[in-house]
Amino acid sequence: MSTSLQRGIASFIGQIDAPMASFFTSCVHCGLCADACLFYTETQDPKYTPIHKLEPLRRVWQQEYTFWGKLMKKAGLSKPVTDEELAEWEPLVYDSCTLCGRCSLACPVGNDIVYMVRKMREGMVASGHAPEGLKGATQRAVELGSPMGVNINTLRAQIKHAEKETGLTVPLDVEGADYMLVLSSAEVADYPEVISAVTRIFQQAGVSWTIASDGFEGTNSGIQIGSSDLAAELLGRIVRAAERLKVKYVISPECGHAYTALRWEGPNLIGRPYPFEVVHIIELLDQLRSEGRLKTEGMDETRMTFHDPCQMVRRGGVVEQPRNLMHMVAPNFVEMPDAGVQNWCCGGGGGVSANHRAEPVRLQVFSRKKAQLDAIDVKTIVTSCSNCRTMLMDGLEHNHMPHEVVGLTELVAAHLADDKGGNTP
Amino acid sequence: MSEHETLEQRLSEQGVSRRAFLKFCAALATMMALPPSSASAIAAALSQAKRPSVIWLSFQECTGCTESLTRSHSPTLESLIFDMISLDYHHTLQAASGHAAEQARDDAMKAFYGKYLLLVDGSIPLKDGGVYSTIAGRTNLDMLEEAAKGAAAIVAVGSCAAFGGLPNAQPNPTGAVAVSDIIKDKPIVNISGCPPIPAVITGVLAHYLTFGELPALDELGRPKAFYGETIHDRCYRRPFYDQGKFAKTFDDEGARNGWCLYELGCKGPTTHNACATTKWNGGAGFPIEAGHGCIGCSEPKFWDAGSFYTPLSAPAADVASISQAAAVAGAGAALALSATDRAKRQQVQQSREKLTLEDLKGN
Amino acid sequence: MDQELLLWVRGAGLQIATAVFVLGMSYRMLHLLMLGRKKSLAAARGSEWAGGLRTMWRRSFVLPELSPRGRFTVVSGYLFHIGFFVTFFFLSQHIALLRAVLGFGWPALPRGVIDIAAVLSLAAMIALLAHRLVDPVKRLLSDFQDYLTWTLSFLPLLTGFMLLREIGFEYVTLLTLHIASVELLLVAAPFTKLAHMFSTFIARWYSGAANGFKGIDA
Amino acid sequence: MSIQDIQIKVADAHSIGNINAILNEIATHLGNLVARGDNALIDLKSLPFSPDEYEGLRAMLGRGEVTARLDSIGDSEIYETHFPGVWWVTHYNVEGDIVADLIEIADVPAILHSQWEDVRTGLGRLRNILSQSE
Repeated sequence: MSTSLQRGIASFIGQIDAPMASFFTSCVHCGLCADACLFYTETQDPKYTPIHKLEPLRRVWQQEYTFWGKLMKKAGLSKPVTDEELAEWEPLVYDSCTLCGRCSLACPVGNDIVYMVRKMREGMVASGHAPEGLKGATQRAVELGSPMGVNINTLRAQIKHAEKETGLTVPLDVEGADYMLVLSSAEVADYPEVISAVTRIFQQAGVSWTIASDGFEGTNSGIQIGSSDLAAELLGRIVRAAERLKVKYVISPECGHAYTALRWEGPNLIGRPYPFEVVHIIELLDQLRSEGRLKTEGMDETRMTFHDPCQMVRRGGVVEQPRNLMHMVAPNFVEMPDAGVQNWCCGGGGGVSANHRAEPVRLQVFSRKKAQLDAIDVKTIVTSCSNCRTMLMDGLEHNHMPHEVVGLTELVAAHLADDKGGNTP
Repeated sequence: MSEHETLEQRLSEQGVSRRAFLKFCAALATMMALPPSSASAIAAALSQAKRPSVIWLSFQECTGCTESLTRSHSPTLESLIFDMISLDYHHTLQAASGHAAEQARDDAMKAFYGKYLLLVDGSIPLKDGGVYSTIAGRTNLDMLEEAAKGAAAIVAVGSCAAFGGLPNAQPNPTGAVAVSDIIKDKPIVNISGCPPIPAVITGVLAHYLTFGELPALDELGRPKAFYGETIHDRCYRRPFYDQGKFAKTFDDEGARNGWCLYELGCKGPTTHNACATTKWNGGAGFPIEAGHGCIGCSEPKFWDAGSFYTPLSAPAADVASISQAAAVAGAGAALALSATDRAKRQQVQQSREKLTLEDLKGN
Repeated sequence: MDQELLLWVRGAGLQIATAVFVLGMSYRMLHLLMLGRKKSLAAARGSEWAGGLRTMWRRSFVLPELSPRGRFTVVSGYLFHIGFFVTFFFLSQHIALLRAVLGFGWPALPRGVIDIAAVLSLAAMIALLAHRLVDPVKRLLSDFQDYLTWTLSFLPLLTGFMLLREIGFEYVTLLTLHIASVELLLVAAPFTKLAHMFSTFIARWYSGAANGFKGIDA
Repeated sequence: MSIQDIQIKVADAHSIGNINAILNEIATHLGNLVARGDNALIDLKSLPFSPDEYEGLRAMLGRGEVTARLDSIGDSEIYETHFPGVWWVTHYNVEGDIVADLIEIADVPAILHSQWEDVRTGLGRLRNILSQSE
């Protein structure tokens, strides 16, 4: 069976639940969500209004779940959703939505708009209207184990490198460890320093941990393309590894959507609660800090700011922890405007970074981040999401901005007490 | 007294001076609710006025209207007017009775055919052939139709004759209707009220005999001069309404302060009558001055318009219990229909095939 | 037959309208809730109820940084809603109505306050309509229902305002029109987006519960 | 409980606002009288008054220099108020009930003028007397 309009509509019908019905019932078309969406604010194109991106789904709700809608449908008076419409909506749902969830906080009637976009993508992919870039990434993730094509051999090479750099052992497949570290392929491929950083921090804090050779990839393209089936398949690898190694905790990496997939969607994807807990690496580091197990020395006098990754902060609830860590080492830490749960997206979340077609609009809307950065005079941008990190670097380069982008874990590791092994990244 | 004699002639015969006549005209203007400056026009018209014959029929009524008229507190002026009309039949007031009375009516109807004024009080029962009210063995309907034929105009005195009134109130056991429901081919003046203001009755008669025609009427057939404005429009408590100052009970501070009685059910805003200015009992006052709201007696269906003590803004029917029933019905419908919707969703979810990589590649 | 029409709208008409409103609303809201949602199997970090209740309340006030068009919508929206609520719940005549239906009442606000609220509300509604016609975002979003519900909400305010001053028509006519316009609003409310008068709080609860579950203070 | 226990108080007539309305109307008419010599009549029975407002108006207008009585199918009392040109004309019937209650704005109320018909009748009567006495 291949993708089809019928399959897409059926998926829409299957997705609609009480929250969505309450959201669609409540929308009064006030248009305030537009102001919360950087794709609208930076382009001023009304088609990017968040609630508008859901129009086909709304029509299905109306025709299938409302009294008059059903009556109109029976009488043949309603306009069914067409394949052409879904094709027209594909760029709106995928290219110009990073699932950042800012609109969900802006809606005066309380509509969780991004919750519905996530659900709408289920029907979009089932109807065959998903971007090629995301399809490719998903395919690579399922077939090769990572959307970027990173495999266990790449990881082994990076582990070897880290062990050489730190003089410590990076535990691999250690059964009975307390924590299992999951990484994102971007970290393995582009920011391997994080492996050294975590190794040194855990060494100092005395954390019992491991990496699983068959479950190290946290990135979940299935979530981004909107297929719970494929997301479950990818996530299942981590769960199986964690269960095999009998760990108590799984550490979500510095990757926003990995956190969402692992922490919030995971148990629902596999249909049962986990036998372990999921913590974000930043949550864990802050916990170690508060327990006095994470000690730093020296300060970095550079003026720096923190970019909140949407999935970790606004959609994940890890808000104060990164700031606590920032204050340990950065006396000149300044917040950018709208910092915290209201921060603006890097522009590349929710699969946009993997969707080449979206690149022009993504770079266009980076102007919002640029304006935020222009408002504060900083040299370094710290973040805790490797995708944000890449997107920030891309946007900065595109705008000829001189800022440096650093991962928070590495920044902390660079100031570990009694440990001179690392360099300031 | 000749029917061709004018009022002015009659007055001067009685030794009434011109100045007294002017005073009389000023009083008439007040009575007819005409501008005081029209007194001279009244004087001019009266010098031409003739004495009309009047037949008064009482049907399904309580005699309150007649009481109201005869208890009127300006007898001298009324007597002047009644001197001016020839009341040839009124079965309550006339001395004659029995066959003599009926004979008087027949005679008047013959003598003044096409010219007499027909006054009616009381409603006319139609149910069961009209047996619920008969006079001398004849139904009210029969008598009205006969008398109306030769009438120049009809004056329906009181809310019963004008709109059906109390006998017409639900469930209307006698099938009572108003004069205008039966007679369609004669000019009819409705002088509504339960009872109507006596000065309004005499005012209309004065107008007819002064100008020889009926006064200007509103869409319910009531003389505009008296029913053109609402009690509320002319109420001395109106400023309190505008300030939002309302008595909440009949004995609270607001009531003692003479505040607006709207919330105690006053129907003044929707009731057209002259009580607030003409007043009752020789100008002594009107219900609102006595601290009670208007009950709206000069409007159609006033008896069925909910409680006299229900504010106009409140429902005239029980809304609370119907709402409770509706809430239960709505909940029932929701349970039933949501079950089918959930079943549909479940069916869709169960028949769903897993999305595979092949599906992705296939497109 | 204005009187009989008035009697009808105060009696049977009101009964029908209220019944449709209550039946429709209880159907709509319960049906919506009965669609249910899957309980999350993830470990909760916070309380759904705390988050849900917090958002039900807070979303009435907290708004992010806004553009000029957003500010216009928010300010006019507040004026309209507050004006509507103040006139509906605090005009003495309305309290008399509610007391008759509910069995209890509360003190009224002075007429001057009501007048200001009504005028501001009317002005805000006109501004919102104009904005809907010129703002590109709202124009794109708007459909027939948006204009229908605007009209249905505007008429009671307008006729009520006219009634208090007896502008244009007689009291009987204005009162009839006013009550009739409210009845239209009542009948339409459950089946249009006017249902947001209740569903908003359900939407906010679900939204806030999702955040509360995750321990997000939003 | 006696009647004294029932708390009845007279509302402040001026607070209601009807008096001001009529005073304004009188002022307008009086202005017209001064400017163009126009006479005017206000029918007090057509105006909404509470009893105390009515008394309030009476007190407000006061009494001026002229008072006249008319004895013609009942009494009439005509007096100039404290404001010259503003007359209070009250007609009673023989029973003493008020049948017309007017404010007249004029130099002399119309009813006080001798009527030509009456003058002629009077002249006739006078001549009659003279002719009889001759």
